[in-house]
Amino acid sequence: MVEALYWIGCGLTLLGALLTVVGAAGVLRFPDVYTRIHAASITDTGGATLLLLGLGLMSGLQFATLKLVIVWAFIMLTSPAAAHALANAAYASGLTPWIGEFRIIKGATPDAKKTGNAS
Amino acid sequence: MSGPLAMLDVGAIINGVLLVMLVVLMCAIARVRNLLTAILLMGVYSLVMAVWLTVMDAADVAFTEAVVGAGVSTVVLLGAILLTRSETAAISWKAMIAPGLAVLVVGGLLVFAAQDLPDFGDPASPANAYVGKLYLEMTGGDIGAANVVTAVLGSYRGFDTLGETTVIFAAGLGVALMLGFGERAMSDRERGRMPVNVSAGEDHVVLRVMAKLLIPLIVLYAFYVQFHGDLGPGGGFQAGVIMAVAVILHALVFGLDATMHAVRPGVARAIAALGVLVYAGVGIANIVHGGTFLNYDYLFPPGVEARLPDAAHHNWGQHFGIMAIEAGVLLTVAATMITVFYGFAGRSAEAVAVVGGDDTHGQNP
Amino acid sequence: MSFFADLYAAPPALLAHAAVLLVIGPLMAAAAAALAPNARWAWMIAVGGSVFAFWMALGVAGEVARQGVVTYAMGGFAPPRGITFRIDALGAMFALLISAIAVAASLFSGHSLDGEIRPGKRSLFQAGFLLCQAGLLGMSATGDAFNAFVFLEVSSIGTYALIAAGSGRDRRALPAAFNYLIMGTVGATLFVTGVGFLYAATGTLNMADMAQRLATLDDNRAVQAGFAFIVVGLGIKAAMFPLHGWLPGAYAHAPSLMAVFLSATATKAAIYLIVRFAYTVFDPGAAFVAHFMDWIVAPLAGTAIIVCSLQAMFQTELRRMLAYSSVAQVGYILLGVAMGTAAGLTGGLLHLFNHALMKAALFMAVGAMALSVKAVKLTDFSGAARSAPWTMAAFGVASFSLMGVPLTAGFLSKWRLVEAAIGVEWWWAVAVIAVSSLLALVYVGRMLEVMVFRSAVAGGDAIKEAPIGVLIPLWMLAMASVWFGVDASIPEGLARASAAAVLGVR
Amino acid sequence: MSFVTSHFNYVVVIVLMMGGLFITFSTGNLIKRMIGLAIFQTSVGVLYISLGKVAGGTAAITIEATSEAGRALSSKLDPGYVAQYGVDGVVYSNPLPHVLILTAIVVGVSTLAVGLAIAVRVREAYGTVEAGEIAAADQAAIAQADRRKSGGRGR
Repeated sequence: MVEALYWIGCGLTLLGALLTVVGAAGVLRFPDVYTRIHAASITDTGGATLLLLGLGLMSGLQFATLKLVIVWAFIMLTSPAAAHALANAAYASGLTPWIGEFRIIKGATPDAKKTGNAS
Repeated sequence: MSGPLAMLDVGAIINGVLLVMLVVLMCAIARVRNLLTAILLMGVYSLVMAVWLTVMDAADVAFTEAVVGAGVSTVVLLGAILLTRSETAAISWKAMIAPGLAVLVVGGLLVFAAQDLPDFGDPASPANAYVGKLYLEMTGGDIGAANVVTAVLGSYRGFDTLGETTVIFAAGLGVALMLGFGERAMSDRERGRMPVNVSAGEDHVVLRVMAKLLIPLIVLYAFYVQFHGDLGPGGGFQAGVIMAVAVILHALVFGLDATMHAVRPGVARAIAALGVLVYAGVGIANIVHGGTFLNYDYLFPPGVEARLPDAAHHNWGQHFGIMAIEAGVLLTVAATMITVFYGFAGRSAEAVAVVGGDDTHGQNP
Repeated sequence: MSFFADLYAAPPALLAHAAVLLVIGPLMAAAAAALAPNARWAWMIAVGGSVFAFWMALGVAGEVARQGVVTYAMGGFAPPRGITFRIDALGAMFALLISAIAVAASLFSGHSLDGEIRPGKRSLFQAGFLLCQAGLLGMSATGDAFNAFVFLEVSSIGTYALIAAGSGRDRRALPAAFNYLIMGTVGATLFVTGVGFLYAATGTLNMADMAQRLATLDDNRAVQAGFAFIVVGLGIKAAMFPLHGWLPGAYAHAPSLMAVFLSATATKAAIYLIVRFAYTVFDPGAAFVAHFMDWIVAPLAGTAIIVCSLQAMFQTELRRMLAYSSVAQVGYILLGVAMGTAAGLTGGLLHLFNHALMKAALFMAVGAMALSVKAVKLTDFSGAARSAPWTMAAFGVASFSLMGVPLTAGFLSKWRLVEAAIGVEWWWAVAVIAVSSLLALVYVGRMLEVMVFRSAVAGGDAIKEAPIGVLIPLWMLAMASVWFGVDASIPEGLARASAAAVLGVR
Repeated sequence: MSFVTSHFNYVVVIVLMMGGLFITFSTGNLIKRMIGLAIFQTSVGVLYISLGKVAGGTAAITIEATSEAGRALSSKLDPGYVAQYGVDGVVYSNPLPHVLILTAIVVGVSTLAVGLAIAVRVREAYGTVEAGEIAAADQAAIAQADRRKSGGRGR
């Protein structure tokens, strides 16, 4: 049982690491700030959750597991807030979201500022 | 070289990868001309460095590097480019020749020296076999702290740490002397102008809620780090920086003005000086009670320590002595970091536009 | 040294801890000054801290004269584990010099800050000055290599900002201070790299312990490179030619208090550490030490004397002139140090002592004259002799000493250097000293000619006499330059004892 | 283990130190210079910490050799190695360089803060943080002052 949990933990850790790499690729490859923030927050939430879950399963139930839970709780609190702040700052400084094909299909006005202002 | 060092292999690979990342980051920092990019890369550099330090078993140093290098340094650097400009001028090839030669001389000397440096991880090298091992063997009896780094930092080399605290204090003095305590931001407010570089977000509900939730937790964590230093990584320095981060977060979300009314610049300055006095005062107390400077065995007046519970097994003097000086370090570091932040953040953009500083009487040479 | 042995300095209970109180006194005074309610209080605390440090330095010097070496174990831990203060005659000499200059400088600061620093920042300034003093005293007292680095930084970090605070008078203080910060930090980092190499080779940081272990490690390349790193790193701090680029700007534009104090002590403390490492930590018999001294330090020192004396001649600003002269004088001192003989070291240290006194007096006189009028260029000072005779007379006395006129301290130490150079048959050094004395005659003559014989620029404000609070420390320093030229038993005794302690340590 | 792998850390120290120094000296931008200086200073940390690493060692926080963690550590090591280089049955890395570098990091951030504060004031006084432009401004100011003075004499 313990052995099985250990290996499941290993698998989850690996999956988390994979998601982190995917997120990093997204940060590098995505076209503008907002999409990149989106990719980065995948790393923060999805990647970190899987990693921490995997580590918790690997270590078994002990004091360190509690610390992992607390770490997870903090990441859940802070990283969306940080992503929000980043996006907000980008928006406030006048960066318009890149919306690509969407604009052409809908035939919307080319005034990107207006379309971007969804909120 | 087989045998013990074979065990190193996985660690050696991680070590190598992280070090190569450091070199790559350094090259990137050298190449970019945009200062904002350079500063963010510097933050990444510090984080990679912190991870590498953890691999090297230097948990305390890694902690410090993470909070200082990736945290405070980045904040200070960002504060500085807000007040200056964000693109460096191009460098001509000619301007690189003299520095290049100087660097090559230093590099040559380093290569020369590296040939006779001990193998990496060698447990029998003089560095690892002599005084360092002595500390590991004697901390249990001399001081009784589980974290040997804290024992060395607080007691064996406590005088260095006093010097370190003084350096921080001096830096606070220096920044305050150069940039003031942010009083300009306060007077701007009185004149009805807000400093531009403070995002007092009235509408940032998410951030305000998060900050209200986090600030008490950050302070709590700072205290945990402070008092856990005996047993694990941590201590006054890291705790002080974390404490200051709580205040900086408050300023970023609720506005510098509100923070300056909560933690007055004059109070921060006084606390910084007080921390140094606490540290040195502990040393003087030991002298008064018949020991030498910073000899915590004489922290209590003669006879008092024996009456403390379980005195035979606990080295109460050392224990409380380290705790007291760490408190001094906490006060100075936290207050200085806050002072430094006030100095940079309180320098409003209007000040930048006016050529000439506040105590410039005239500027022709 | 017998002078200090017979001196009753302090009660024994205090004397036992004098070595550490010497450093902790100004350090705690710095914190207290930062807490002071106003500039007046801060000034009194600064004077009090400096006088206390001088008192403790006298006590330490007495103990050294009686026992030879004073050791003090911080935290009660025996040397390889704990940090130890180890003060011999050399350390005692520097502690005395630094704290004596600090007393004069702190008295001077009562007036000098008035026109330079805003009242609200004066207490911070005094705190920084005291920290710098504590750091320099710590450098001269410590027996631990890494602790020396910590004190080097204690003395430097605040100082950078204090120099930059000269921007109230002249904005060029800012880039000069920044330049000093870069160079100083590079120097300190090179120093700590060198210490790291020594640590790698010996496993200890205690200087005495290190010296014992280094005696068998002459062939270790890390040790040899460590020596180069330490001397070059400290050489930057000591303004060793050609690493002196930061000095003229920093001294010329710093607030006059810092110009007085730094010119007399900061480079000197770095030279102290060079002597300490080269002759007591490293094996002085090792070929690489002797070669480095003979083939790198000595020729550079000779070049510094000539080149910087020439540069001093062509400066148009008075304080920049004095700053270039300082680099040249560092050359004299290092020349003596590089000879490696007792006579050479005595001459070098004696010149260091005398130069500290006269340069402090010169910068103080210039600062005093610039109190009333914004005078920067040499021509701004014309006619000073008529309108400010007392200040000018002190300037004249100190500048005679700088030139090396007989019956002044400067003459004696140059003479000792010449004797030592003849002793090791460095004829080129004798020639260099002779030529540079002529050059000094020219640039000092130029200063005096403008100040004494030219009348004040029409329309400009006349330079006023300095207040009595400035004249007292100024004349103390100027009279010391004369007194130690006539009866040099105290400084020469100190220098001889230091050279003996350094070279006879093994 | 070959010489290159056993000295790889020192190679990195050399590269970082040279790179940091080069950034510091080659650029004219004061902020960039401070960044270079910070890299230069951290490279010394890499040197010291590399010196203090002990193969198979753990962080210098005392643990019982008989505890689970202690047994897990020594199970990977040769008993003779543990007996020779361990303390009470556990091999630790050297704590002394850690303490020294902790101090050095603090010194580094202090230098950074003061240096940047001065750079900000330079920007306020000169309107630029490029060393070349600052020097040019100084020279222009001197020339202007000279001209004003000679002009004054001419009148």
